[in-house]
Amino acid sequence: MLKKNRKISVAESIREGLIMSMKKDKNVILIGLGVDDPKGIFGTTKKIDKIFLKKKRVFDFPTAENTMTGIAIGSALSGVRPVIVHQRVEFSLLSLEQIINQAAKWYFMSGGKKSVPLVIRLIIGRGWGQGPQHSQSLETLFAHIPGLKVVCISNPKNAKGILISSIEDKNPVIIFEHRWLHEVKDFVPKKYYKTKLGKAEIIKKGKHITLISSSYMTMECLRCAEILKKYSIQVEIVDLQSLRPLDIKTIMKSVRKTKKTLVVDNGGMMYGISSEIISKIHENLNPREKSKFLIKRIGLSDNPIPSTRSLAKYCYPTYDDLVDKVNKMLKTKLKIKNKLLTKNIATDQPNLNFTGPF
Amino acid sequence: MLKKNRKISVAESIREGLIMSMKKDKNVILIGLGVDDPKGIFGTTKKIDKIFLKKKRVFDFPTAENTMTGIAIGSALSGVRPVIVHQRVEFSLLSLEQIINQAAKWYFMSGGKKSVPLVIRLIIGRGWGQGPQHSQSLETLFAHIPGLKVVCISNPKNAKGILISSIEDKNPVIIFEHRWLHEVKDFVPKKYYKTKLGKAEIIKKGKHITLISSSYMTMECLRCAEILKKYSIQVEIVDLQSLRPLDIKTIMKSVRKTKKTLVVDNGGMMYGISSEIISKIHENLNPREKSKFLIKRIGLSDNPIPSTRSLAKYCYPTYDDLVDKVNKMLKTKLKIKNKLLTKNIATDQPNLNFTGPF
Amino acid sequence: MKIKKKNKIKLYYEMLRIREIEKTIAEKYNEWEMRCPVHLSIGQEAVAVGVCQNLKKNDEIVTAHRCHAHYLAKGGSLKSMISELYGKETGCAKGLGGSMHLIDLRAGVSAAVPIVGSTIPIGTGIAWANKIKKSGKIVAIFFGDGATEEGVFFESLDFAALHRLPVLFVCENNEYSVYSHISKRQSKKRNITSISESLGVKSLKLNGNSIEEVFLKSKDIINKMRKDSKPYLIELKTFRAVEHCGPNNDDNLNYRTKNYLNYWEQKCPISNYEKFLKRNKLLSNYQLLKIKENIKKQISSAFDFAKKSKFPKKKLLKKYIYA
Amino acid sequence: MKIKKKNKIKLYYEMLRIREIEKTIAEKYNEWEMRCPVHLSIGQEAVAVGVCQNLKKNDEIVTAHRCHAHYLAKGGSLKSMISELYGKETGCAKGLGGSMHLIDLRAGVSAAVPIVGSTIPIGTGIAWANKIKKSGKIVAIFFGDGATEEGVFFESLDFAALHRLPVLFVCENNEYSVYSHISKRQSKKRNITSISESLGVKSLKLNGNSIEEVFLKSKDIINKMRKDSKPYLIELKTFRAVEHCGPNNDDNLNYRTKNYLNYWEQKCPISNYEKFLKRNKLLSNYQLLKIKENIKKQISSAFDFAKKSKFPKKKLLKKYIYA
Ligand SMILES: Cc1ncc(C[n+]2csc(CCOP(=O)(O)OP(=O)(O)O)c2C)c(N)n1
Ligand SMILES: Cc1ncc(C[n+]2csc(CCOP(=O)(O)OP(=O)(O)O)c2C)c(N)n1
Ligand SMILES: [Mg+2]
Ligand SMILES: [Mg+2]
Repeated sequence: MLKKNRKISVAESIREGLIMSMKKDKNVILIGLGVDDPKGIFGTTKKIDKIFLKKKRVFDFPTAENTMTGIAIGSALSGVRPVIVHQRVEFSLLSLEQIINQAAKWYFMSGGKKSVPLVIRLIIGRGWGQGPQHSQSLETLFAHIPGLKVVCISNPKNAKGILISSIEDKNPVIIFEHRWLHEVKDFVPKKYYKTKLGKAEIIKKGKHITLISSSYMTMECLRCAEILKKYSIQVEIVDLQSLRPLDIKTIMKSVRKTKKTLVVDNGGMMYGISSEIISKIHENLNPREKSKFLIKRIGLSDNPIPSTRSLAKYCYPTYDDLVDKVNKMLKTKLKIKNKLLTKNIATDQPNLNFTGPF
Repeated sequence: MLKKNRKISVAESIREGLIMSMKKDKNVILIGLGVDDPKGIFGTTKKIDKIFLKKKRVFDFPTAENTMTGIAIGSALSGVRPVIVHQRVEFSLLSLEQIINQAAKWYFMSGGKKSVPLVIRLIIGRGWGQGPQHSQSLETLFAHIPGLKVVCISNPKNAKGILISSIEDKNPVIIFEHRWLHEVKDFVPKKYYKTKLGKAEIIKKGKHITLISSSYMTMECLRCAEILKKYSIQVEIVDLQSLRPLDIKTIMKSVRKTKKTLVVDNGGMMYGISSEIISKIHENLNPREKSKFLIKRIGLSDNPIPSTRSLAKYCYPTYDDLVDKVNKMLKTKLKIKNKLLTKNIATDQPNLNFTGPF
Repeated sequence: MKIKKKNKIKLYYEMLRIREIEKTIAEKYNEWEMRCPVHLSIGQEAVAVGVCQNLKKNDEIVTAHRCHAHYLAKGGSLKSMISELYGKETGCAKGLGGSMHLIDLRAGVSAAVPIVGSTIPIGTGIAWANKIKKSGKIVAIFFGDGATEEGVFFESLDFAALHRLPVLFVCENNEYSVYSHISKRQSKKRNITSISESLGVKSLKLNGNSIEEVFLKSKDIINKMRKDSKPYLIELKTFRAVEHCGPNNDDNLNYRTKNYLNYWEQKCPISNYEKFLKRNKLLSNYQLLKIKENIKKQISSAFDFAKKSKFPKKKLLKKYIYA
Repeated sequence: MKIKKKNKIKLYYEMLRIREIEKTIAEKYNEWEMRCPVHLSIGQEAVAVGVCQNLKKNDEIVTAHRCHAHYLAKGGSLKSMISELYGKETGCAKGLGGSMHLIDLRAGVSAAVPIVGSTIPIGTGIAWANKIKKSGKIVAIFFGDGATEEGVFFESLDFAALHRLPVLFVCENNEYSVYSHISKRQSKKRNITSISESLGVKSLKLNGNSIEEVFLKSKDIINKMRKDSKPYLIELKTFRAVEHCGPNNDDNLNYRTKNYLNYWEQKCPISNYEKFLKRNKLLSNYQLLKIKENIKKQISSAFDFAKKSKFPKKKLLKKYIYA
């Protein structure tokens, strides 16, 4: 296996997953504004149209998100396997009627006659002053709806696996993709492989505290763990991967193991991801455990995200904040020089190479 | 005061609130499909157009929900106070882009220059075989968004008060109105009065257990309490009234008083109202309390609502189910003839007079 | 083009059958056993029949809340439909959908949903798949005048024109959206066929109450579509004879004037065609009797079937959430 | 109609001012102090100026992501705009909005938002309020060719026609939506002005790079609107000279052909008008020098102001969530 691994970015991994899926199943098509343009959706679809030249399979679209979704649903009912991508989750709000009323319920309301195998990739924006309408998370708007599957990519490896599994799935699957993950690199197998939908993954084992998170926030958790390791604090990280269905078994295993849990929400906490996680944990603990276990949460501040970087930086918890919070929860009173990891990246840049605009 | 009360229905109470608001502030207008038709939105807007004949203030609308919302936002920016009504919450999904990206954030993204005083009444359908697309709840889709206020009517008295407060509010307010409450009657003051937004209300005092709920489910809680009273069980009921902001103070007061709490969700529980309530309670209890307090939830089953009444009845918890659950939580092992209250109303009818269709 | 006698009778029969079925639904609705909203097509049968008679079995249709006529005209199973209205497990959607979610894949009835306008892009997507897969099938999308106010209507025509999709947009203009007359909702200068043309979709206005006009003109268009694989739109003026939703007449509400009602009553597509056929000796009283008997038998056996069928079992509730 | 010499100079001055401001933004963008996406209007100035010169101060405009030119042409404060781009508390939205959320209520710049099409209904709603309140104001809504693909575009025209609202829809057709040419998105038979007419809104195609044509024709229309209070649409062909988003030229990406670029470069509204004015002795070199000096001074003082301004304090984050 090792030989067949190489370090590639999340964007490259998604692209590879798309190409492999399209080669495997000729019914898979790619739809979205800009899927065939020079930038290719942050590189994730770059030149895929060139690879599949004979029969057109990559479709740019008019700016008509609601109809785009309806058309994808219709085509999915007739044997096509469409993958939609929106460059910002906000654009998909125009299509929630089709997603929630139609796609999510089609299998049910047709009495099991037809399901809608549709993948919708939603990109969460952040940074570079994009402001209130280009930086929301909004996962729970989808995760609340029975009939949808809702999953979150958090690294190069699961990017490809989740994408492939979603395309093979017979149901509408919403994939959340954080803009700040696209350039993150790691080892990714070359082969065609799946990451089971509905499973959380313990991506780091540890015994002192559990961090539960998803999407980009899992990166911050990893950084937090790296710092704390130097102080002999072993952090366990549960990467949710799937918000619906929710893998409560894996969550509870880790919660029970460390007895201290910090839920790290990738969005606003009110009626957010962390609300459901904490409720579920609460429901699963017995009274004795309840008094001994420590369960906390942290997440985005409860306001629209401003454009100015001078304020946007207060909205997102960083690994610094996580370290502080863990420090408090464990009562370790460590004096930590968090700066260890920051290579002086500005708070509105995903990485050093990035100099806007999106 | 008593003299000035009379028993009227929720629908009449809403209508009265609308008329009074329109008389008080000539900028208030009413918008929606069918607001001026013979049925007048289940009676809530009936003949209001006739009352305000001189200057047109009641506007039927083309079937164009997204633009309707944008137009209302625009008019609100220019001093009009629009009240929109959708006969089913599902239709409003077409307008979530305008509600979430625009209305909710306008005050923020204009740097405080303009807010959007807009009221959107969303009616939750239920029963008479309306099926998957006319019977969702979906409160948390809105309650998750900072910048919105989200409130729920649960009885004739707060119907008028909440409506008047919402219209006077300078922000976008989403009012949830359950179809099965429209015909429910009770005393309502004749005067112009407000029900403070953001406050929960303890609508029944009791010492053995707290039920926390909202919207129609509060009715079922009341019925449950009525039954249990005969068995000397005193139920306290917290009617949330507001989902955003959430009145955690009132919630915690009751939770601490009875030490046993059942959260009754008006919708699906996954990433639902109950998720946030339970998380907030959890965050507010200290470890000692956690082991002693019993906190549970109940809500709609996690699936689309079928048309056939033979299955729809399994989706909604009734007061029977609440009684059972309380019985279990209190370990009272009462043998209760729940039938006490049911006047043989079918499970798909809000009341005896109702014989469909909507 | 001329219509053969046999086909004329068939057109009449199909319309009458739909009418009689819906009349029976209306009659029996008050037994409170069909406990779901019903939007009857009484008065509008010529559109459904005239168009669908030109479609092949594996051509597809999608429709909206007012879907009974389209479902039946396309050949959807009567028994499954009535059972669906009764909420039984033998229903076309196993009782999960109700009257507004009729479906019969074998007959090419691909979808009906009650969110106004929402099947327009879905139908367009089916047509797109047909084009991609070169299936040669035609899709007809039925919708009302109200649905043409939804953004998805325009967006879908746009897409169909851009990709030259074999889809027929059928706008059944009964001038009302619930109680609202079209003049309250659309500018007098608005014109549905011009809209269509301006977006790049050829279109035609038809008399929706003349079965022969609907049949012949849509035959023309559908024949063209089979060759050139291009989208078309037809707008058919017609009249809804009973209330928007439910089994009754609601003329007492006076939202439609006496004049208006009188005008349209004289335009009933079925009684006029019956007169025409009789006048031209194409239909004898005896034949008519036979037809009516036949229809009656179908209806009563469908209702018997539905009534005798079982309600779905509890486990069905969780069976079809995920495939 | 004739344009007075004074007004001709004014038209030229306004265009040049916008061009120079945006060129300075482009220059300074690489200092990485304006850290927000910018969509420059370089090449499209004639539309903004030609229309806005006919609007009164209390008339209103709404616009979209590409809003600098409209904001400036309508009289929005330059200092507040540049400060907004720098994310400072002196910005027109206190730094909360950034380049895509310009607003200046005193100048009648009511809104800009970057969700394509979304300000079209909002602007229509402002016009509706104006009609209800009999304010006599006109609203102009600026949007691109891409925005005409959104359902809200149609729905808003529909509503404006139905209620006869005093709103001017201004479609700036630069043939591109990001990298996508219009032919990839819209049928060749699609026609924006015909769409408008079919919905009941009168409309006109204009050369968006001819400042005098834009000015005179929109003057005509706006004068009519002040009398008859009806909606109009104008479609103006024009050309975006730099990349969709950001400060650079992106011709190296080859999504627009050399021919296309050459063709449009010769149509630059500013250099052509400058030549015209000079040729006709309406503008001397000395005058031009003075104008440029004046503009330069405004710009450098605005950038100084922005740079010297403070970032907003933390408490601002929670100040404007609820009014
Ligand atoms: C998006 C949406 N808005 C509103 C409704 C409520 N509604 C149900 S049927 C109907 C009338 C639609 O009129 P039309 O399209 O002309 O069809 P008709 O009933 O005349 O056949 C309306 C407004 C709905 N179902 N969906
Ligand atoms: C609803 C929505 N979809 C997609 C986008 C991404 N987007 C930003 S600008 C733009 C181009 C719009 O083209 P056009 O309206 O012609 O304006 P132009 O950029 O040419 O001025 C697109 C698609 C968006 N902001 N909003
Ligand atoms: Mg109609
Ligand atoms: Mg453009």
